[in-house]
Amino acid sequence: MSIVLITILTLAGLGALAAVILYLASQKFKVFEDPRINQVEEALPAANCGGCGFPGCRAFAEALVKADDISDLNCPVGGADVMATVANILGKEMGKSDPLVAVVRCNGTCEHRPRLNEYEGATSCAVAAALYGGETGCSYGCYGLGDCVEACDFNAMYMDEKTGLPVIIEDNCVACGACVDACPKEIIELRKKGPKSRRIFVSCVNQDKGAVAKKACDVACIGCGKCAKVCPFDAITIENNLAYIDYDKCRLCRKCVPVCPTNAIHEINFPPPKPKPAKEQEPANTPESSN
Amino acid sequence: MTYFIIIISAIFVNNIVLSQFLGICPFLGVSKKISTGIGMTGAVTFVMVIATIVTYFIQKLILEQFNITFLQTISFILVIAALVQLVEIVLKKVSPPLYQALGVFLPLITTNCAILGVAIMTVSRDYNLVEAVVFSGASALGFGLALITFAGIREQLDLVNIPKGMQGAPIALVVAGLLAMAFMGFAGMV
Amino acid sequence: MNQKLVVSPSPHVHSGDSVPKNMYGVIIALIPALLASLWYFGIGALIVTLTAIAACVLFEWVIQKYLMKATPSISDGSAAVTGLLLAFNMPSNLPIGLIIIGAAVAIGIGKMSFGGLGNNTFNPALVGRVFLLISFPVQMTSWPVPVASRFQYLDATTGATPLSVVKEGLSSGASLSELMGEIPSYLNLFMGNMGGSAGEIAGITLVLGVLYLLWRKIITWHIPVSVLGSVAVFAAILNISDPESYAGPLFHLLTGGVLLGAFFMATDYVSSPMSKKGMLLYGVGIGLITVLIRVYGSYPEGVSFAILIMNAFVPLIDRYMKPKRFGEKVKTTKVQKQ
Amino acid sequence: MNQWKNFSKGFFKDNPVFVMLLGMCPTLGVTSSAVNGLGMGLATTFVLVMSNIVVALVKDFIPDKVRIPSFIVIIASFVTVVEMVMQAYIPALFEALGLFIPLIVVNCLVLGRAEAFASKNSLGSSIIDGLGMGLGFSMALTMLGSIREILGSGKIFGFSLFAESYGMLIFVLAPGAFIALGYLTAFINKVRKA
Amino acid sequence: MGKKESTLPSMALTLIVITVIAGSTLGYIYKLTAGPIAAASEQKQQEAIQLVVPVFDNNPAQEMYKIAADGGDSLKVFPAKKEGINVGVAIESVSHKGFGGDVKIMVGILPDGTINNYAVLEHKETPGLGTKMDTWFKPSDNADAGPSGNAFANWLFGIKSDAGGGNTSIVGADPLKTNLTVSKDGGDIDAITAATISSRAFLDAVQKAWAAYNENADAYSSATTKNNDAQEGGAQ
Amino acid sequence: MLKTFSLGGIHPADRKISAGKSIEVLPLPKRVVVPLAQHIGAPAKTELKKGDQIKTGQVIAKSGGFVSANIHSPVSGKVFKLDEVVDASGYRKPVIIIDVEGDEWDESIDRSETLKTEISLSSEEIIKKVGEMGIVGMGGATFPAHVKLSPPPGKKCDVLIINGVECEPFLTSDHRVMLEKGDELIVGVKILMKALKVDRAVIGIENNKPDAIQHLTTLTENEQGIEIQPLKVQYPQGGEKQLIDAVIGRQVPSGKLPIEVGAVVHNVGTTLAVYEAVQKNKPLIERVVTVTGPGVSKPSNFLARIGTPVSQLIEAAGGLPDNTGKVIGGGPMMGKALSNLEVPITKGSSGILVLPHEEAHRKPVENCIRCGKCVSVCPMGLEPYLLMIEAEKELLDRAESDNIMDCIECGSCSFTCPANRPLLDYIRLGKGNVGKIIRNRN
Ligand SMILES: Cc1cc2nc3c(=O)[nH]c(=O)nc-3n(C[C@H](O)[C@H](O)[C@H](O)COP(=O)(O)O)c2cc1C
Ligand SMILES: Cc1cc2nc3c(=O)[nH]c(=O)nc-3n(C[C@H](O)[C@H](O)[C@H](O)COP(=O)(O)O)c2cc1C
Ligand SMILES: Cc1cc2nc3c(=O)[nH]c(=O)nc-3n(C[C@H](O)[C@H](O)[C@H](O)COP(=O)(O)O)c2cc1C
Ligand SMILES: Cc1cc2nc3c(=O)[nH]c(=O)nc-3n(C[C@H](O)[C@H](O)[C@H](O)CO)c2cc1C
Ligand code: SF4
Ligand code: SF4
Ligand code: SF4
Ligand code: SF4
Ligand code: FES
Repeated sequence: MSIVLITILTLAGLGALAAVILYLASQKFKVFEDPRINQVEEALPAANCGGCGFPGCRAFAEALVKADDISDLNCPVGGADVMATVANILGKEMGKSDPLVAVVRCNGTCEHRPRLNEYEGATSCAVAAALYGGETGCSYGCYGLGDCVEACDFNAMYMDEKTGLPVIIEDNCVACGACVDACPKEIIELRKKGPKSRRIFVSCVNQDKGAVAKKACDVACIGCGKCAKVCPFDAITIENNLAYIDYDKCRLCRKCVPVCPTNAIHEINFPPPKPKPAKEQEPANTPESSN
Repeated sequence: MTYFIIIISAIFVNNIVLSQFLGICPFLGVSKKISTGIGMTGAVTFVMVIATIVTYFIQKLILEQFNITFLQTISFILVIAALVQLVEIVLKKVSPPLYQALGVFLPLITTNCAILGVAIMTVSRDYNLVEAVVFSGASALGFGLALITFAGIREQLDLVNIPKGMQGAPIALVVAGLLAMAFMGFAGMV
Repeated sequence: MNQKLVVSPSPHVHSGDSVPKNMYGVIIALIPALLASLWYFGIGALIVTLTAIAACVLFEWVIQKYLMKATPSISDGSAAVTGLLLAFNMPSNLPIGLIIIGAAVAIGIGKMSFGGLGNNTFNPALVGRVFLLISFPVQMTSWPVPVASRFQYLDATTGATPLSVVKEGLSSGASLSELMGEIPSYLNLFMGNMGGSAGEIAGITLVLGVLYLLWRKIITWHIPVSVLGSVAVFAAILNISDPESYAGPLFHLLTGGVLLGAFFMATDYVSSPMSKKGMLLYGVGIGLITVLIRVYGSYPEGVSFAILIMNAFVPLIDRYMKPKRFGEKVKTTKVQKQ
Repeated sequence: MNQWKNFSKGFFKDNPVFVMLLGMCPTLGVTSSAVNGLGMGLATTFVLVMSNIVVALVKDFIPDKVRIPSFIVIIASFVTVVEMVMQAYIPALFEALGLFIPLIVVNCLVLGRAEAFASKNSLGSSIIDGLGMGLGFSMALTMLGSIREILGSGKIFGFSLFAESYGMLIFVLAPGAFIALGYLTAFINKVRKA
Repeated sequence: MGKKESTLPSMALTLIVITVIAGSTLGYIYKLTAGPIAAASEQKQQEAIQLVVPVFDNNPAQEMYKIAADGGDSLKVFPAKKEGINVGVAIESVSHKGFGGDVKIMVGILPDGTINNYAVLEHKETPGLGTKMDTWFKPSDNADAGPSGNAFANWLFGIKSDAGGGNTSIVGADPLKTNLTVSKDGGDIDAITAATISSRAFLDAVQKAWAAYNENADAYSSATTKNNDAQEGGAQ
Repeated sequence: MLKTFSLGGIHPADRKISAGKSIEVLPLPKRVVVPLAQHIGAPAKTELKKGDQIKTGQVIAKSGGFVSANIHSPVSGKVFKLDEVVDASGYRKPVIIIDVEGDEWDESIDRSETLKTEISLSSEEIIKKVGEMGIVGMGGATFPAHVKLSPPPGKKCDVLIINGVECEPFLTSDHRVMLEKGDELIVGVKILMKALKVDRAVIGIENNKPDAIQHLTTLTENEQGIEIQPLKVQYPQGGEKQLIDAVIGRQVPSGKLPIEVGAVVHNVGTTLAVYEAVQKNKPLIERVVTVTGPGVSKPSNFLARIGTPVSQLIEAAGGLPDNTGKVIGGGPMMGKALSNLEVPITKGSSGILVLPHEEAHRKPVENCIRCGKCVSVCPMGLEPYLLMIEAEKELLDRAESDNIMDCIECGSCSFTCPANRPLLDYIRLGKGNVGKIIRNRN
């Protein structure tokens, strides 16, 4: 009997003491920290990839809690679902963001773009870029040394050994933009994924004059402007000898694709075009191949 | 001299992590960077010494008095948990920089078996109060030595390419094993 | 011109130094010691050395080829160095099975788990050695008697090493001066006439080897000198404090693989610090711990452990002991006084 | 959540030892033999399940500030029960596990589950979760114990496989524990991903 | 997520309720197990005594008394009697010279002063090394147990079947005639291979027990010396 | 013991096969391509138009700021066009292309060979003149020379060091200048001394050019304040900080300029150009270029006009050998590999080096074996192995605190590395990235 009693008394005493002390301490030393930060952080995917533009998920969570308007903040990894959860937690409006995906805007494969010299430095696009313009006559094009692939944390890229160009595995890409930052040539662009993942873009960034560009690479955009003329929606602009398709204006009519004399305009995930002499042979759901 | 022996023993020979297997979770968990290792060491030292003192009194003044030593586990852990929380609350207010440095580790410490382990060992080895303080401090230092060395190695390993299959926990465990193996050289010194 | 021009960043010339050149340099430097071990331990030393090298090279090849799916690089010679040094650290009557386990541990755990040459934190040969020492203390501490066991392998006549004679003797109450009578003269110790691991005994050949390494600039003097210096200093301090319980510096230097360790194992590139200051600190650490283990620990010899322990501190040393930067201390008087 | 998934996650997907690296001290400290590993695993499982049950039952009555202390008291009670019962009825195992029995109370696994699962889920799920996690933990400890026992002393569950003198002593000691767990984790991770 | 507010009364109340429940449960279970726990530890002692002395019919634990030994330890002595006659004593002895800590053993000493048997009660020696004490110092138990004997494997791993070789057994030894120290220190007993320290500690504990017994021998042996011869045969 | 610098250093084979070849005047090319950015600092600006007629030595582009330099026409003729062409970097850069017609020099230039020793201009006038004449550092860095002659307020120069080290293997242009233009050089030194208002000048020359040491020692026997300092052969002794350390034993602190320790360094080629500019009114329109290489049939030292295509120099040296693998603008340690042989010679081009295939390739990269050799050869006391990893893994704040910005890009580390690691490749990249961060911070 007495053992049980002492036991109870001891434990209860300790417990009560702990409770009182903790309570007093927490009253006296109160510090306010927004509990929502933790909640939001828990909702985020914890990939810490920095795709949101903040140095990690926690920082993003803090920013989200602090911001009055979170509609222009977005977690590319979690996507709309996560943002909806967050918006819910915070009771704020969420922005609507169309899903993005990375595209490689260079089609200078070994075949299209003859090598004029042989690079032998460290295997890094950034190192090569610090040295010179590249192995080919095009000083805008891809080095093919794979910095972008290295940067991708989501297994969404690989180097195609045949073409020497990086390829994006659309399904894995979360549009974090790491590859965009990694590429010293600004070849990779995050574009809206488009309905049924369909999109059209100019796969070239060469700003040389037409003749120079064409000499360096068969499939370079030569800035001839034919596409811009044929586009019914004024989606294409030519600047510095280079055509650019504005996604927001493009309605995917595909008119520009066949008029390009160098086949520099790429369409992705469209059904095979009406018989056309060209070489496209894209199975519907393979990763976007370099052609 | 006995204090000296207690210290050498706790730091090198019977290192709490590498040969007693206590506090392994934080040892593996917060050893990715030297700076966090240092912070954790600070927090552990702080809590371990205080907890040992408090539990010492609980043991002597309550448990042994009333012959209820079977309540050791539960009362010690209750005290430690409350203590950690108290330290956290107080630190947050009183010294925000210290809280920034140690605070993040505090919640981890409740479940660090090294604290409870050292408190129990102090009792089972029948140390007096001074010895208990020395022992707990030295144990914490031993923890810190192992942790910081280990963090140094892990930071170094971050710079090289560890084979895929071994990345993360496996290589960390192997390194810990080799570290423990090296520390066996101190065996028998006291 | 028919070929494309090569473009690469500067510099465009190279010294011609290579990893194999360094590794084979170490092997060459170890040849005198190998000959000495063959002379003293004969057939046993031969079997142990060949098995260890073959096993190390084979394990490296197998792991690289089948586990890491990489092109094996055994021709760089580093696995052979590991094998050779592993053999040098084992008694010459060690059975083949244990040698193979040691090699597997050295290469598999000590080296390849970290990604191979250059990545490991701990000295692979010593990882293998200490693993065996802890696992098979009986076999790892039976020391063939030199010369006498030349034609014996597993059945070699065994005896004690000078260090264990001293350690055992002291702990059973004998005084040092009595014990020194049982130990060969310093000259004999230097020539290698004592029990011990296959390659550690003949100091003179190890000195020859290290001179070759220094001459080829494969290693620098910092680590060997600081290890030997600190062993000598700490041993001397103890010896002066109580000559009857602590052996003198020369005894400590000539026995128990201090020379092998200081010259060939502590200098292992991969597991030693980078800056000169760091190397000195590392060497002093090894020397101090060696003496501590020998004198106070339960192992009669402590070089292997000391090196492994200091290996663990190398990342911290590298982190905080930076080389002397150019312009760090402006040597001359300030020019502008105004 | 699917209850089977809830149960089985502890074995592979979220194994507390191999994946979450929780409860490392007992994992390494007591696994010098398979029996010890199993015993420790089961003792932990008992505490885990019981405390999950209680926590799931009382979770709604506990104020936030004393949540952790309350959980700890609950867990510690069960640990003490285990301690006393083992001491009374299986003293040999009690001695072999030594200090690590009271330390179950700080096993991050137990508190972690109480915190992260039982305090948010229903009684049923909590029981299943505790059971799955506990058995996953036991499995890991038994595996590690077997490996160390075989390599270290040539036995498994006390049965001799080969003579003890072939055993590698290091596996009975601290370094061997870490090393064996390192490679076991690498292996499990590989299998898990394959 | 606590559903309750953290106010002082609620916090204290919760903790008190929980601790009260916990305390009463524990107190209750303690009462239940206190008996078995004591019994378990007593049984262990009993078994050790039975192992080290010849058959007896008294309750040595009840007749236990303490004697002082070297180094300020006091040893427990359990006299074993059969039909009122001393058949031997079991002495619980300890050495502080172990590798990892104290080595605690129970030694049985026959009335003629020879060692009958021993049991290792507690030690902190390295598993696999020091643990060999359990069997090493008993006759013919020092060779490897278990399925071994594969000649090739023995060759490969350097296992010598005649491990131990010399005299390792202390059973039946008379410390007056046999020097119970390890051969390295000039004694007659071969140490456990690679565990000299543990062996020294073990023998130290044995000697301590024997010395203590010897000093106090007169106190009780006189009564029973006659039976010595009869007992000796059955000792083994 | 000969003097040398105190940390690190290497000994590449010096292979100065063109050392015995006297300076030859290269025939005028048909067309020159003159880049507008030939120096560190802002590019020059031109107002020329296509078809403009110009004379040799006439300013064709004006300095674009204080740290910048005028550019003068190296030839006479007609502007063919203003364009952007791929230069040695492989990127397009603005240039002026001039079709050569005759060789009609601007009247103000004194083309006589007579040595003019008397320095009539004042210090300020000299500096102004040097600036106008477009003189930039010809030792490789192409830093506008007049800037170096105007120490910032509060700093005082007390010694002028003339860099005659030419530590790069193969190159011999400075060596030839010292041998053949010794008298002019000494006057140049005196002009620089006057401009800097110092009374001490030291010409540092490595011991592998005994004839130059001998020659200049004889010439300066009776000169006050000009010393010749022979130096132990060791790369990169020509590096400014190393040379100052070697010659006067002062170490320029990290991130500081030589003036911090009271020194200013000029290359011998620069000094000669200063002489010509100040005494002869001749702008920097031509320079001595070594064309060399193991397979080159006639290794030579040419006096070539700026803008001459590299291909023409190689032609003059006997043409491109069959097994050419690499053509380098500059020396083998610091020079730039050319991807295209039509690029022009600029003010900073000290040599053209043609390497055969067997020397052109790098060996496969292996793991760092932590041998520490890169650390011990680094003349700046850095840890190249670590900087490389930090640059590669973008640990830029660590790289910065490990003093990556101190790297002088000498290449000693890559040269030495037994594992053939591309240390400098990454360090250069890291420097670029860290530099950006530092600039953004300020
Ligand atoms: C980690 C470790 C554990 C050891 N454990 C023991 C032990 O439990 N008992 C023992 O007598 N010796 C042990 N030793 C070995 C002793 O330190 C000592 O080397 C040995 O007892 C004396 O060697 P010998 O018996 O071969 O003469 C251990 C050594 C180490 C390093
Ligand atoms: C950004 C920059 C600013 C410089 N400013 C000065 C200056 O104010 N005064 C000066 O004498 N030299 C100045 N220098 C020149 C350097 O001291 C040095 O001579 C030049 O960089 C060429 O040296 P190097 O070939 O060894 O790299 C400057 C150099 C750089 C890159
Ligand atoms: C690694 C290295 C090596 C150099 N070697 C030489 C050299 O051999 N000769 C030389 O005149 N300048 C050399 N320089 C350039 C000098 O540092 C410095 O820029 C030059 O001497 C300044 O004079 P200037 O402005 O007249 O060119 C070297 C620079 C570096 C970084
Ligand atoms: C000077 C020198 C010493 C070496 N010492 C060792 C050694 O002690 N142990 C070893 O395994 N390898 C040694 N090696 C070989 C090599 O560095 C070693 O295999 C690497 O540690 C494996 O990554 C040595 C190599 C050199 C050049
Ligand atoms: S492909 Fe680019 S944008 Fe897509 S996940 Fe990879 S790095 Fe991010
Ligand atoms: S896209 Fe950019 S980063 Fe990727 S390989 Fe090409 S150049 Fe490199
Ligand atoms: S290139 Fe830079 S890092 Fe390399 S040796 Fe030269 S100064 Fe040092
Ligand atoms: S020289 Fe090469 S191998 Fe040696 S430390 Fe430097 S980078 Fe590593
Ligand atoms: S079990 Fe987690 S710290 Fe010990």
